[in-house]
Amino acid sequence: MKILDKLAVLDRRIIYLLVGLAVIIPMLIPLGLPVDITRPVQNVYDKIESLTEGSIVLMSTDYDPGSEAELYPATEAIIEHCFRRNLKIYMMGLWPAGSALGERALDTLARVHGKRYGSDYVNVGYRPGGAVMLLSLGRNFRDVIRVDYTGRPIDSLELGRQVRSARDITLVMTLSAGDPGVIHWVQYFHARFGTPICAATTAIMAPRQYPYMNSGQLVGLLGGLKGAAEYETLVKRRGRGLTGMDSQSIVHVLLVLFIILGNVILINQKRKKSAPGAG
Amino acid sequence: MFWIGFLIISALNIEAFDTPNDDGSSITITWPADTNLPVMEIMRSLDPGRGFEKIGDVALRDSLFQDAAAARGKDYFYRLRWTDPEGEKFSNVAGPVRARIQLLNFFRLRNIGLLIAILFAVIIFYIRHARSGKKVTIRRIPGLTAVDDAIGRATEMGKPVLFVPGIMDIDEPQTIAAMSILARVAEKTAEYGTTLFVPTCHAMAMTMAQQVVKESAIRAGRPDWYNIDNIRYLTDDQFGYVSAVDGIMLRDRPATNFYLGSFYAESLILAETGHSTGAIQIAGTAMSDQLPFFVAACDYTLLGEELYAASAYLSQEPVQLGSLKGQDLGKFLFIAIIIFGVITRLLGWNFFYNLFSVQQ
Amino acid sequence: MFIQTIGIWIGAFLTLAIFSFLYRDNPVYKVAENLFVGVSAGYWAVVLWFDFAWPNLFAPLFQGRIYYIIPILIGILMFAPLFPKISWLVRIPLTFTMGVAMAVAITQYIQGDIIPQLQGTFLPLRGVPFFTAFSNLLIILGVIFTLIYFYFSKEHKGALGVGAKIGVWFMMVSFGASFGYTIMARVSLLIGRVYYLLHDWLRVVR
Amino acid sequence: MKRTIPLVIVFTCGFFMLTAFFIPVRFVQDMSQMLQNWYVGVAAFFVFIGIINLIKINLEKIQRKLRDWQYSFILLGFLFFMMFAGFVLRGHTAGPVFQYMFNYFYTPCSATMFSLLAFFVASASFRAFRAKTPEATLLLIAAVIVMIGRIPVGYSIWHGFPSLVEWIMTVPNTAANRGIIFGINLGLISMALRVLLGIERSYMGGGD
Repeated sequence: MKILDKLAVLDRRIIYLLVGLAVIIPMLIPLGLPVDITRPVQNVYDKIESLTEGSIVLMSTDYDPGSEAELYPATEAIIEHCFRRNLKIYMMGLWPAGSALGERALDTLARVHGKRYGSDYVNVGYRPGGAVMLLSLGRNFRDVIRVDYTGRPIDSLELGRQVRSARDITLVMTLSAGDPGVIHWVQYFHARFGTPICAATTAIMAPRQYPYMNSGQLVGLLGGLKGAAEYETLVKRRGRGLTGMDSQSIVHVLLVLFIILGNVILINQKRKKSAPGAG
Repeated sequence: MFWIGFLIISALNIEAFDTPNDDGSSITITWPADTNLPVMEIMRSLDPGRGFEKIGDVALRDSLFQDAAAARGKDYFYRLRWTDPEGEKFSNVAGPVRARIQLLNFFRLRNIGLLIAILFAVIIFYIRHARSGKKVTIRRIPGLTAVDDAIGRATEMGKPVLFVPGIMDIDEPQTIAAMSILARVAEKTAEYGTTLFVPTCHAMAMTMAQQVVKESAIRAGRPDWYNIDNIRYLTDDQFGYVSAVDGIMLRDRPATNFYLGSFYAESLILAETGHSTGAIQIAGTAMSDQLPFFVAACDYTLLGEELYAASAYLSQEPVQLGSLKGQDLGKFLFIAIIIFGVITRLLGWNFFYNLFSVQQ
Repeated sequence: MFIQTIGIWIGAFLTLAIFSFLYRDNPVYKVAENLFVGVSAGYWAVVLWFDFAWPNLFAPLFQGRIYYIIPILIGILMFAPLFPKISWLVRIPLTFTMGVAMAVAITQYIQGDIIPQLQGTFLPLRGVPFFTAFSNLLIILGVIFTLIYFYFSKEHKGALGVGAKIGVWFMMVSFGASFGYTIMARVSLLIGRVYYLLHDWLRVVR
Repeated sequence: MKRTIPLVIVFTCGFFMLTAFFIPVRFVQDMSQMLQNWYVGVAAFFVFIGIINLIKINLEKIQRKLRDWQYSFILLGFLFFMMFAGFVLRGHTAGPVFQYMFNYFYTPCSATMFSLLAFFVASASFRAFRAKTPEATLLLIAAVIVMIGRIPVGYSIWHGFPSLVEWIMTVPNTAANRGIIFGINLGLISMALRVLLGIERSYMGGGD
């Protein structure tokens, strides 16, 4: 029991160090553990597979750098899939800080797939107004969107002219880190215009999306980095999601050990107290 | 030629009617959904004899069109037009139909207004009930019965008490609830003459906290005890605030920490630092994401609504007690509705289920 | 390109500076922290002006809708506390926002949450596979018992007490679940930063 | 008057918005839409207040040479530079300088600040998350199952793990969340009602 007593007063920096190593080492020396595909992620993949070439996917970057780590990999994986299937991407965002991130992902991948801005994809950037805005958007995009991300008139862009109302959108893919986000797309855009909604959310939000998935208001869901990793497996693209998964595994195991150990220590201390004579 | 037209007409039968529950600015045209319908144009006319004008396109798989451009009180006629290999085709002509104004959205009144009315009535009734001096009892709330002991303990150890009223401003109901708990905590600490720190994340929250504590000090008959410098505004920045509060915990080593109000990511940091300083921790929030950490790391946690109940329980203020009672009746109502709904579905009746559709 | 490289180095420096807090609070961290507070405050000031204040209040005013002067004045009253004599005027913007927000909230909660969620709980127990029916029953009971836990008018004794207890169990399981998910989220953020250091900055991970 | 005017405002605004929800007449709808825009605009002022407070506090810090007053220069410096980049150099979405500051100063800082939580979670799991009560025990067990079941390792241990987690998420998790939502919404609704009726005034701050 000596060790336990020592552990009880363990300096937290040692714990920090262990966590750090548990993240770094698997990244340098990948284990390549197999990633299982969960139903919600499969649904998103199948949905996009089912779309006909040239149909338009609306991607909404409803997150900011705070959750970039979780949602940027998903952003890339989805864009990759869309471009491969020659789908057009109409990108917007409900969070001011998200557009810059979406722009970066579009740029890099468009170059890889030789897509042209304006005809294959556009980015109209951040649109304030949350739920209220979504309603007028679905009715008529012109009411809300007149210029694109860089201030170019939307009508000067082929894709911009193509999209007039919710009818022209075959799928909404929201990358959501909070409010406004997936809830508003479901409760307003889907409810009013019936456009199918897929979502990638932070792991924190994922649990609360399950009711909507059961009721079919939400087609599919990528939950956190794991969701992105699953999607990368599906589109066979080793991105940050998969790179991170090994670290994810190791850290989780470590944390579980911590919790168990911590409680063993607790029990040990309790026994000490109750033991006759002992302090 | 004519008989082909006749066939088509019988093939697609459209209906037009005044859109219900709107301000009389639109007419709705519907037709049986059919997946192999082509892209169609919707045509409108005031006088079929004079021919139709195109007013819009109908996307594939649609079976509904709303003509929002219809002028109120005019008689309109509608039909659909499309072309296929055999040439131009038309649906039947629907109409005359005129857009009428409705002053009330009866759909919303029925399934939302009704519920609002019931809840309001119940809550107001019990508030008046409580105000009229009738006794309203509330079950004891475990976290609260611990409050006095926790403060007492701090007093014995001669250490301060820390009260964190969440990181949202005073437009957040949880912050308000936290404040009325603060009132009680301040009163007790004033009685015992124990130091009480209240760091806030917003300027307005600070002013409010100062008011509350000052008044409690007077109520406890210890106005001298009140020290304005113990109720400080630190910073609006979430993590800046948390690390500052951590600083207080590590420097002044409070023996009792209260985390009551609305919390985000910082809940964990606070609870852990507090735990490491060996303080008794009483937490409470309605942010369901953060409750797990509080439950796991604190000695007592007020779960969700218990936070609001607690402030009523402590203040014994009729308004709060009354509205709490009202809410309880609301819950009772919900349980009844759920059970009834499940039974009706078991029996295969759908009217009740459909009653709860928010969308028309 | 060169300017980008510098940027990445700055980013790396700030990242490490903030991590240094884990060892102990130190000047380098304080620099990064204050820098962050400054930058983000400035960021939000700009965003709020261009995306909220301007389009909702000032743009219409300059388009000739004079009455938009009203909300602008209401907003300006927000600064009243800076002048003790008229500080009470701050209550006007406060009450205005409260009035609108609360009213919208009421309808929103009922239309967007309560009614759909009630409907969602009328789950079929017949004509579905046995296990589904069983799960549905669990959901229904879970909701009811959780509600019972939040029933404050009576002491939790007897049947009520049992119900409340079961309600707590349901809640604890769901808390455990979101606990797990939250941890996963936090770890992902850390992975993101380490990836930035190893990939964008040091280029040792592809 | 210091009380009545505010109460009149909260009552009229509130009940207008409430009734407008049921009245489809265009004029009423436009009015309520306008009030909502006003709300968004006015609410923005809150943040400007926050920023002014921030500036005030740090200036005081510097004047009175309080603890760590030197850092306030950094804070204010970057605050003003950011505003300069946004307002003077214009165009907050596409302005190059503003973007640069955002990408290489704001982004890494905010992301790292949040990632610190991973470490705190770790030390909390070791030092703070204790099965003190039966409830806490149940919570921790569920947590451990989910944590293992969501990662590749768990899948390798037992292929049934992911589906077990899915079930936990779709059944007990959904049930409890619903119950909690009902409770919280009821609480907020009655709070809202009290505010509109002027029974609840605490948010106005003390004083007459």
